[in-house]
Amino acid sequence: QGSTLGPRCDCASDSQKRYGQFCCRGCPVGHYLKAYCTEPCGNSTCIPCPQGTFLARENHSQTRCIRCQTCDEEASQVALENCSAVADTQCGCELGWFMDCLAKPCRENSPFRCLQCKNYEVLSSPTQLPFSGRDNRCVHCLPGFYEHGGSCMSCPTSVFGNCPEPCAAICGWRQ
Amino acid sequence: QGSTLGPRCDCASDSQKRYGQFCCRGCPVGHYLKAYCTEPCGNSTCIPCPQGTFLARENHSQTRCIRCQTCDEEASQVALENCSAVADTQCGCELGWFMDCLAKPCRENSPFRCLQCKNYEVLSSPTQLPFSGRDNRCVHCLPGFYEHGGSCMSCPTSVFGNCPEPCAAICGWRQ
Amino acid sequence: QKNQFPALHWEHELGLAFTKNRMNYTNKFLVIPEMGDYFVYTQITFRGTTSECGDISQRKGQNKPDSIVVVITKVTDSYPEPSQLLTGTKSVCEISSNWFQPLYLGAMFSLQEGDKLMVNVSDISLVDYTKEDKTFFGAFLL
Amino acid sequence: QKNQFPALHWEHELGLAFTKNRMNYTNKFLVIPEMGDYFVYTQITFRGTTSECGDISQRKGQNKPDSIVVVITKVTDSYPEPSQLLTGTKSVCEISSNWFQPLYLGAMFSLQEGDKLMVNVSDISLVDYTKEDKTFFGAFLL
Amino acid sequence: QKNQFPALHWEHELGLAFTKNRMNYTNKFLVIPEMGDYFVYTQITFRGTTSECGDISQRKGQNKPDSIVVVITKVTDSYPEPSQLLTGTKSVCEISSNWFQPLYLGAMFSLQEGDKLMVNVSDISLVDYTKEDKTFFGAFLL
Repeated sequence: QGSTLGPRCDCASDSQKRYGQFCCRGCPVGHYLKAYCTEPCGNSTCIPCPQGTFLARENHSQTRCIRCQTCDEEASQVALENCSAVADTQCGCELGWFMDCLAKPCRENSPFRCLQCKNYEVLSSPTQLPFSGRDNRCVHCLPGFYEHGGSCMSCPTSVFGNCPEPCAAICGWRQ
Repeated sequence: QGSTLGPRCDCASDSQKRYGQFCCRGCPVGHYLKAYCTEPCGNSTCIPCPQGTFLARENHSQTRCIRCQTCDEEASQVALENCSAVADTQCGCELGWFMDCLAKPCRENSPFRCLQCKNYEVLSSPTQLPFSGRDNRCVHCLPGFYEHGGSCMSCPTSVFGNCPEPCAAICGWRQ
Repeated sequence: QKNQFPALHWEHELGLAFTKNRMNYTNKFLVIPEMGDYFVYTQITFRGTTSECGDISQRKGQNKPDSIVVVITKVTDSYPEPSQLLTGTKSVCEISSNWFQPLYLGAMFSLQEGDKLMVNVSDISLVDYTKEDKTFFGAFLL
Repeated sequence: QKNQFPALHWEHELGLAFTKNRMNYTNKFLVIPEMGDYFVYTQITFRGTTSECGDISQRKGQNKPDSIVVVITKVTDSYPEPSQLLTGTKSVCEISSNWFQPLYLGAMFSLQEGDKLMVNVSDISLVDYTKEDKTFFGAFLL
Repeated sequence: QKNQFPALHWEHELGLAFTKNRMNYTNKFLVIPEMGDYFVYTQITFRGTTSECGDISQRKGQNKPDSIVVVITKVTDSYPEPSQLLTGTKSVCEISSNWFQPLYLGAMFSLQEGDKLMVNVSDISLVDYTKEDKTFFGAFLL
C-alpha cells in the first residue's frame, strides 16, 4: 500500500469496514444507501433522498432517509426553512410574531406557538427559539409605546405623571 | 407403601407431582430451583437468591427470585428492613417522621411520603403505614403543646381563655 | 356501532414508515394481505389550548370536560358496517394554558384477507402530526 | 407483593373475544397452555365522577388525589404467592364534573405451562365495561 | 433531531428482567443481535409533587404546564446521529398535592444487527424506579 495520492480508502479510519463484504465509501449527504460497493474501496450505490426526507450527515450507510418534521399550523408556526434533502424543516414564527413555549422548561425541542407582537417594532429577522428561556423576541416597542411587563403600553399623554424614557418625544417636554 | 417414618414424599399432598418426571422436594425459602430431582422424592437443586432478589415462601419450584423493591428517596422513604434472600425491602419513615399517603384511599401498597413530625414527641418505633387510613402517627405533642387539627399548637400562656387539658401544667392553675 | 369520526391519512413509505410482505396502504386504510392473527396498534398525540372547562376563573359549578377519542376501525367485505376494534377515550379539562397527551392502543385480532383498518379521531385539528415518532399506526402478522 | 385488588371477569367467546391453540380462560384467569415467551396486554377504561380532590370551591391547601390502578398478576403452581407482572397506576384529581381515561399495559414474559394470568383493578365500580373495544385483556405466544 | 434528554440504566437479569437469544444489554443500551423486524416497547411511571402551574391559589391568568417526555432512541453505526423512534410527551398541571402517571410506547421497527436502543426521559428525578412492574423496557424479534 504505497502512499499514492488519490482516493485513499483506509477502512479503519473511514469506518467503512462494516458496509458489507468490502470496505466501501459511505454515501454523501442527502443520499441513502441503495447497495454496497462490489469491489474493495469502491463507491456504494447512493440514491438522493425522496421529497419530504433528508440526511444531514455524510459518509454514512443509512438505507432510509429521515422524515422531515412538519410545522404546526394550529400553533401559527411557519417553515423558516423548508426541508431539503440535506436538512430538516426549520419551524419558527413569521416576522412580527414571537415564539411562546408551550411547556416549562423551554428547551430546544419544546413545543411552541407563535403569538403576535402587539404594538412592537418588528424585528428584522424572524425568530428562532431563544434557549435562554426568554420567550419574547419583540423587544422594541413601536414609537409612541413603551415596554412594561412584557407588552407595549401607549405613552402617557396626560399632563401629569411621569414620562417613561422611550416616550421622551411625546411627553418629554413636561419633565 | 408402608407407613415408615421418615421423609414421606406423597406427591399428591405436597403438590410436588408437577415438578418434572419425578415427585421432588421443593426448594427452601431464599432459594430458586436450578434443576429438578433425578430420582423419586429426591431433592431438587436449589440455589440461593442473588443479591437484590428474594423468595419468601418454601417448598416451591420457582426458577427465578423476585426483585426487591427500592424505597423512594425522593419521598424521603427509608428501608426499615433491607431486602434479604427471604424477605422484600420494608420501606417506611425514620423516627420522628410520619407516613403521609400520596393518594386516597390509603391502602397497604399505596404510595406514601415521609413528613417530619413538627413539635411532636417522637414515637419509639419507626412507623408502618396505618391501614386504618389515619395517616398521622405523631400523636403525642411535646410538653407545652396540644394537638389541634392534626398538628401541635403551643399551649396558651395568656391569662385569659380556656386551658386545653394537655396544657394543665402551664395554664391549668387558672382554671 | 356507527362512528362518524374522521379518518386519518398516513405516510407509508418515507422515514420510519414502511409496508412489506404484501401488506399495503391505500387511502387511509391498511389492507390485510392474508388471513391470520395480527397485532394492531396506534398512538395519537393530541394537543390543544384550554377550553371552557378548565377556565376556573368563571366557574359556575363543575364544568363538563372535553374529550379526545381514537378508534381503530375495521372495514370488511363480509359485513356492510365498519366495526370498532379498539377505542381510547379520555376526558380533558386542563387548567393550564395548553395541553398535550398521547393515547396508545394495541391488541391482537383475527383478520381476513382484504379486511381494511383505519384510525379515526374525534377532532383532527387536535392531532399533533408534526413528527412521526409521536403519532403512528401499524399492524403485523403473528 | 400482596395486592388485594379485585380481579375482573372477562368474556372469552363472544364478539371480538376468542381463545385458541389450547389457551383457555376459566374464572377470571387466562391459562397458559405451553411454556414460552408471551406478549401480555390489557387496557382498562376507567370513568368516575369528580371526587373531593377536584372540588376547588372548598379547598384548604392542596388535596390528595384519588388513584386508579390496573395490575396484571401471575399465579403459578411453582410458588404459593401471586406476582405482579405489570402495573399501571395514575393519580386522579379532575375539576370537571366527571372524567374517563384508559390505562394500557403490554410486555413480554417467559411463562410456564399452567401459569394463570388475571387482571386486578383498584376499584371495579370505576371500570367502563360497557364496550369490548374500550376494556380488553389478551396474551399470545411469540 | 437532537434530543439531549438523559438515558436510563436498566436491570437486565434479576427478577422479571431477562435477555436471551444473543440480545444483550450493555450500559443503557439494548443491542440488536440480528437484522429483522422487532417490536420495541417501554413504560415509564412518572411521579412528582405539584408545580407552580397547578397552584391555583396565586394564579395570574392561565399557567404554562410542565411536561414529561419518554423517547426510545436508536443509535446505529450506519449514521452518526441517533434517531428518535418513539416519543410519548404529556403536559402536567395537576392541582393535587402530588401526581403519578405512566407513559406507554410500543411499535414495530426494521432494525440492523448492532443497532442500539435506549430510553431517554425528560427528568430522571420524576421516574418511579421503585418497582419493576411499573417501569420497564423491552424488545423482541417478530
